[in-house]
Amino acid sequence: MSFLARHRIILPVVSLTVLLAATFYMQPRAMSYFGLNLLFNLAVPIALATIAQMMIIMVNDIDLSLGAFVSLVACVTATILNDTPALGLLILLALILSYALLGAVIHALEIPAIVVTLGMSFVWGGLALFILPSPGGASPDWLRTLMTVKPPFAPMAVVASVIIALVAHLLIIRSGIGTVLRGVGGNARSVAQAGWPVIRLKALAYGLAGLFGVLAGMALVGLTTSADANIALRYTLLSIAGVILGGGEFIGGKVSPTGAVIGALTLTLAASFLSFLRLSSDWQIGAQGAVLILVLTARLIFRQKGAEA
Amino acid sequence: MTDHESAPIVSLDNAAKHFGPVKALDGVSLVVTPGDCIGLVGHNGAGKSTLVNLINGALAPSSGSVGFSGGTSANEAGVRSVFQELSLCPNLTVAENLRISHTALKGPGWRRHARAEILQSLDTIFPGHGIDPMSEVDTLSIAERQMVEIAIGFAPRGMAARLVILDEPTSSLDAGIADQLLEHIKQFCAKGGAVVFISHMMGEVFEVASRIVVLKDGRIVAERDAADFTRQGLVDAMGHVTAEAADTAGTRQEFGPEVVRTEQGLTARKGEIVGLSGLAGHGQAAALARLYLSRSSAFRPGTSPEVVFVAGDRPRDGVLPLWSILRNISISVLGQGARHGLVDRDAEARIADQWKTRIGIRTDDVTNPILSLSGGNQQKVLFARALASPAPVVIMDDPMRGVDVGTKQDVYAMIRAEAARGRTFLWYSTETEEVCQCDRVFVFRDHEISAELTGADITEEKILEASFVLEEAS
Amino acid sequence: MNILTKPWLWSCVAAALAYALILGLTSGRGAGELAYAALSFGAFAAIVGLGQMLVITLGPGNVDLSIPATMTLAATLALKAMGTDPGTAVLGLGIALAVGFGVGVANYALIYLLRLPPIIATLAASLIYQSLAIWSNRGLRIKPPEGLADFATGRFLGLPNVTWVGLLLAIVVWIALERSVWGRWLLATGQNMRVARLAGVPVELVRASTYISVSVFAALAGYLLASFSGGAALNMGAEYLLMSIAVVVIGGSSIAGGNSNVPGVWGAALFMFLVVSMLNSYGAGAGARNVLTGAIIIGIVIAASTRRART
Amino acid sequence: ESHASATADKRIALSNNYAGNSWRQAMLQTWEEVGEQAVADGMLAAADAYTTAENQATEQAAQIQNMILQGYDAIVLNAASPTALNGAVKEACDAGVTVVSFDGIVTEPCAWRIAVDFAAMGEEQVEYLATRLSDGGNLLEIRGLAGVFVDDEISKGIHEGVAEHDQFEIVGSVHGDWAQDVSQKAVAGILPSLPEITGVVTQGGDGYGAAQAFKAAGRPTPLIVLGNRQDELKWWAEQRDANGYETLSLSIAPGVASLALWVAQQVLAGEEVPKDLTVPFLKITQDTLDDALANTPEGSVANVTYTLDDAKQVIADAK
Ligand SMILES: Nc1ncnc2c1ncn2[C@@H]1O[C@H](COP(=O)(O)OP(=O)(O)OP(=O)(O)O)[C@@H](O)[C@H]1O
Ligand SMILES: Nc1ncnc2c1ncn2[C@@H]1O[C@H](COP(=O)(O)OP(=O)(O)OP(=O)(O)O)[C@@H](O)[C@H]1O
Ligand SMILES: [Mg+2]
Ligand SMILES: [Mg+2]
Repeated sequence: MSFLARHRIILPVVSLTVLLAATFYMQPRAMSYFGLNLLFNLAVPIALATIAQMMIIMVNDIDLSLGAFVSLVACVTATILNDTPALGLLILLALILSYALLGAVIHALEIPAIVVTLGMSFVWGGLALFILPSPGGASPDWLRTLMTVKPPFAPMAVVASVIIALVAHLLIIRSGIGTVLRGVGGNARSVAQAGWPVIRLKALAYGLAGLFGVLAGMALVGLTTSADANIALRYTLLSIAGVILGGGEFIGGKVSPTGAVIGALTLTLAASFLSFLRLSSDWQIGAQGAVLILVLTARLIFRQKGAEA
Repeated sequence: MTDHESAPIVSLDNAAKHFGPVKALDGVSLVVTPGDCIGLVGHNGAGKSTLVNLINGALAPSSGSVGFSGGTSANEAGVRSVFQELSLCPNLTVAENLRISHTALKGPGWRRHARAEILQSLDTIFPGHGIDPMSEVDTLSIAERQMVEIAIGFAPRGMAARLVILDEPTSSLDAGIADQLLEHIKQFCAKGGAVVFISHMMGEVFEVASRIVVLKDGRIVAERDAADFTRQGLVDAMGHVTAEAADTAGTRQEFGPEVVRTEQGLTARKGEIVGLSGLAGHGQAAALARLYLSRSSAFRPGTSPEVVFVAGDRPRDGVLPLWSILRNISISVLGQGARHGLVDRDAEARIADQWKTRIGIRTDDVTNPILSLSGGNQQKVLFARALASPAPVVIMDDPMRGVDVGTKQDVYAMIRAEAARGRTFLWYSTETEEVCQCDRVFVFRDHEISAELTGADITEEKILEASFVLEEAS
Repeated sequence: MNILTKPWLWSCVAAALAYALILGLTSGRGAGELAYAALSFGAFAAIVGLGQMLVITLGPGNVDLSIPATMTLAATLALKAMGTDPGTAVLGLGIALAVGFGVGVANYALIYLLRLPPIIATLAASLIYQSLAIWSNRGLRIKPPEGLADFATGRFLGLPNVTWVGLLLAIVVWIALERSVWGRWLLATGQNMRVARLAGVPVELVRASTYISVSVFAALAGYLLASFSGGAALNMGAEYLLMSIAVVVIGGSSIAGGNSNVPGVWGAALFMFLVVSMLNSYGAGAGARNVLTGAIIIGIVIAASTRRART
Repeated sequence: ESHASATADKRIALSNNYAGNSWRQAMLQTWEEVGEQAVADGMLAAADAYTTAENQATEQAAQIQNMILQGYDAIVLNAASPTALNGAVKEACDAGVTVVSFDGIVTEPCAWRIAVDFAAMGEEQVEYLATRLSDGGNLLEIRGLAGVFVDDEISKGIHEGVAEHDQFEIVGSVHGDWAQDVSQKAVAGILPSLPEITGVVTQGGDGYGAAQAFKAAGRPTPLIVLGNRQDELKWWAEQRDANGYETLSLSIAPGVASLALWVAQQVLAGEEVPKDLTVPFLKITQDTLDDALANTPEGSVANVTYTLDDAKQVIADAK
């Protein structure tokens, strides 16, 4: 077992560092408190969404509805939570519970998650359109304050990313229940044989995904100050890419919360790096794809090293 | 029934389990009391694993009852199972896997406790095991995984284990480690623990069992003290017409030209049966996998394949779980009978039926799902898959895992007959007894060949010597 | 085998139900018209869905997200080459199929050579294809040659020509999956690639051909759609991303095979068109339409799965 | 010309959130042409265009933040959302960057807005129909992309128009996502359940698809209000030549990007510019059809390029 294969976290860290160095070289102004915050603050909701997606991937499922869900949360936050906080909180709580219920249903009926979440993406999107047929709403003040706070030493975006990674790491990697949840992804049958109620574990994993999805939507509104029904649709694919970039795998319960957060930061940074390159507008979209491929190609080194062991 | 101070840990009363028309267990009554060491034997598909699953609660009996004295469930009663198909979480560390089984392990500091507990258990059963409790299970060899699973079975986990059921625990362990396990079982039973030990290796069963229970077609056909059985008597009770032990190798010496030569120095000639031996996990399986992959293409569909593979690690390397028995057998021969790229379905059915009878797959219909077969019968399907193919070189990665005695003799004979017809076999086995049937043996140590034995040199002592020599010297 | 256990049944039932509900509103008026429209538009979804089904059959993590970009790129290049000149339809078709082939090879190369997870590889590559389409024509909408447009919108024996193409492809895919050696190989690879490789299946050949097939199908759909709707647009494939996955899963796909869901893809393709038409006809707003569509999708899947479990 | 030298060292960036249709491509092209000319003339130091992959406010917000870092003096913006970019726009203003939004405008007070009265555009369609179809009748509405501001505004205008002219009734409404093929499909699906349709009100980019759907269903072609796409205009001309078909086409011109460029230049030059400017939408009638068709490239959108003088005129009108 090679060093690199054992420490999957190194790859995301190296990718982010290299990209950051290149960005600083292209745009020295980014190398400041102010610059780092601008580069990374929109990565905070993406990081939260990536953790949410990771919870689902951890139990061998995939969530195609996450982007629509985060959009719905953003719409609720910018309208109901802002106008009548108590009702808003209640609705957000209900959304988390419905995610947990989804997990239980998927397990009980043995239907593929990809199907159910695909259906749910229509449902969440439709509900968001009900709440906010056209863009608008406003961020609750406390949320805006929270997302624009200026902590000493490091900007909010960096501090928040570290906190998210830490909390998720403690929850999933260190805690006992997190270990069991990863076990469900590794071998659900043996977890069941040991006497765990797998249906409840699945509900818990989905519930956690719902929780982080809600946090993502709220953080997003805190940054953008308002919402619309399509605001976070891209998060579905971004979050999947973030999990994989962070060293996670689609099956087998192999995930890394720290890696996922770094993956989300890398994706955000990659887009910025490209705009600093000032490509012709024909190729700007394609270049995003090229960077994504380039960053992931680094995995090859790890794979080959790993395969030898 | 039993004396008063040792109430039965578990008692089955006329318990039966039916899968549709299949009577996997057909009314079994069995009582396990503290200190019992029961050897459970029977042909492939006799119902042994089903019995285990009834006891540990994974399956509910179709009729009859399963009762525990120390609680309402197996878990509460201190009943532990080590399953035939490996059932660890490969993505977790060894210690974390203990956490999965030890549902009560909670609170801060659990990692330290888990680590200590599994290490303690491993040290007790397998002294000198060399397994790091912080390493992830998928980085371990199959033998190491088996050891971890056994260690978890015997670990205290909050309350001492009272009954440990071991379903073919030695099938992927080499002789030395298997001996350590047998030693531990004896001590465990001597201290008042109970064990149900399932194995197709009669030697092991006689060594540990105080009582032997013979299952045949879902019924108990014999239950006596081990001392009351003879080896032949036991095999007879299992109901197998043992093929008369064909006269072993050593007589045939004419082999064809060399057909295999690897960088490592592994060679084989046409018509030869070449054994790979040594301690488990010393690179034999990897050497075979490399050989197979280098001789077959992932891109070119060979009309006449050079090599075929018989897997021992069924879920990982062998079984296509969603398919029927028929499709699992025919996958390696599809290319041959095909016309215009379409499968010849009649020929396919013919081949499957033919192999069902030839190798004795216990099922009434080859269109049944493969997972409805017992472990040993699934293994037979993999044999059929390989032998049905015309490939001249057959690579076998510990293929007798969980195959019953009678079938083993049949397969040995079949292998010898095929070899006589000019096929070459490369055969890795954890059982020295099997390796000794080969024409030539390569012993592996630390991923290298440490000895090449032929003819009369192929003995258990020589193999052990070559497996260990460096460790003793250093 | 009991017909009720066929997983594809439910998408067909749902499609029929939606059809009946629309006709209920018009008391039977426009039945032929509606069926004709459903068969025309369903054909495009069915064609891309058949390709996506093959990819999904390859096992967890396999899905092609570059379908929309492939449709756009193939259609753009084909229509540009034809430039409304009569008699160039075959040239255009050739170009579209070549683009599909090239895209498939590129996707597979990323997956095989760089070991990228297919979801990410096809997603990233699709951005490049999109750029290529923009660069090649800057979004100008060129009309198809008249003969081609007439073919794409025309009918034969009462059915739309595009439906015939879709049905033909469905039969080809059905034979490939149910009867051919390649189909067996595909199903084996989907269950466990390592096992398939050790059983002598040329797994990489299977994966390559599958990724090429889906791209070729997408390119064909793009070519037909552009001819059908009067030109290629940069966003013409956008709705086929979710659609291609939806028709596969609603169609009752399970990767086991031997229980083919090719009819399910067609049923689901018709359903996806009819359900939107039904909700539009009943005057549902965008919000209600989405919620109901999602709920019905989940309902179908649950119905199909519990039926299967009970037997 | 004194202002020209005042902005000779100024750099302007275009932030565009979508490139996936011919309208946006025409917009980018106009920007490129006018921007290059301005740089060549020494009016500006740079006029760069940036595009994000999907129509998403979050990515555009990140893009604006990058532009702040890159030190642009002004950002010209076609926004994915009128409100969701306000956070980023505020940050730009605070960093001393001039922000001019057009087409998709932002509500943040520190930014300039070059707005099109989309509601009026919807209302005008119904008014035109009222002049043509005095008996009124059933209308089919084709909307754009659900949840987007422009869609909501135009639809609101249409419904106001219908409220005023009560001889009309909207009997069906579908979302065509501003794409011909999607509209064609949506219309084909709803047509069988609709009574006779006399008029179709649209949002641009969807009229040709609607016409195709009517033709395929074998229904008489109603009066379809068009949206300035070349294929629509060409179809119109063909219909006119064949049977005297008469209609109206209206949409916002993609060249409004050039107007925004000049407005930004004027702000940078220190001119006093009101925060809210309006541009008229581009209307094509039966009389101007041939001209428009002649000036529009094959497969593109009818366009107008604005000059610095046009911009000054628009500013003066607003004062
Ligand atoms: N899920 C199932 N569905 C149908 N039949 C089953 C199922 N599980 C087991 N059987 C059948 O029950 C019988 C007993 O199987 P079991 O696994 O108990 O055998 P075993 O004695 O453990 O054999 P082996 O030594 O090969 O492991 C077999 O005939 C098997 O085919
Ligand atoms: N054998 C070992 N190999 C590697 N690291 C070890 C080992 N033993 C302890 N550590 C490290 O020592 C530290 C303390 O670990 P330990 O799990 O004992 O703390 P704990 O208080 O039980 O944790 P928790 O609060 O999560 O339950 C951890 O960082 C752990 O990774
Ligand atoms: Mg068994
Ligand atoms: Mg600890």
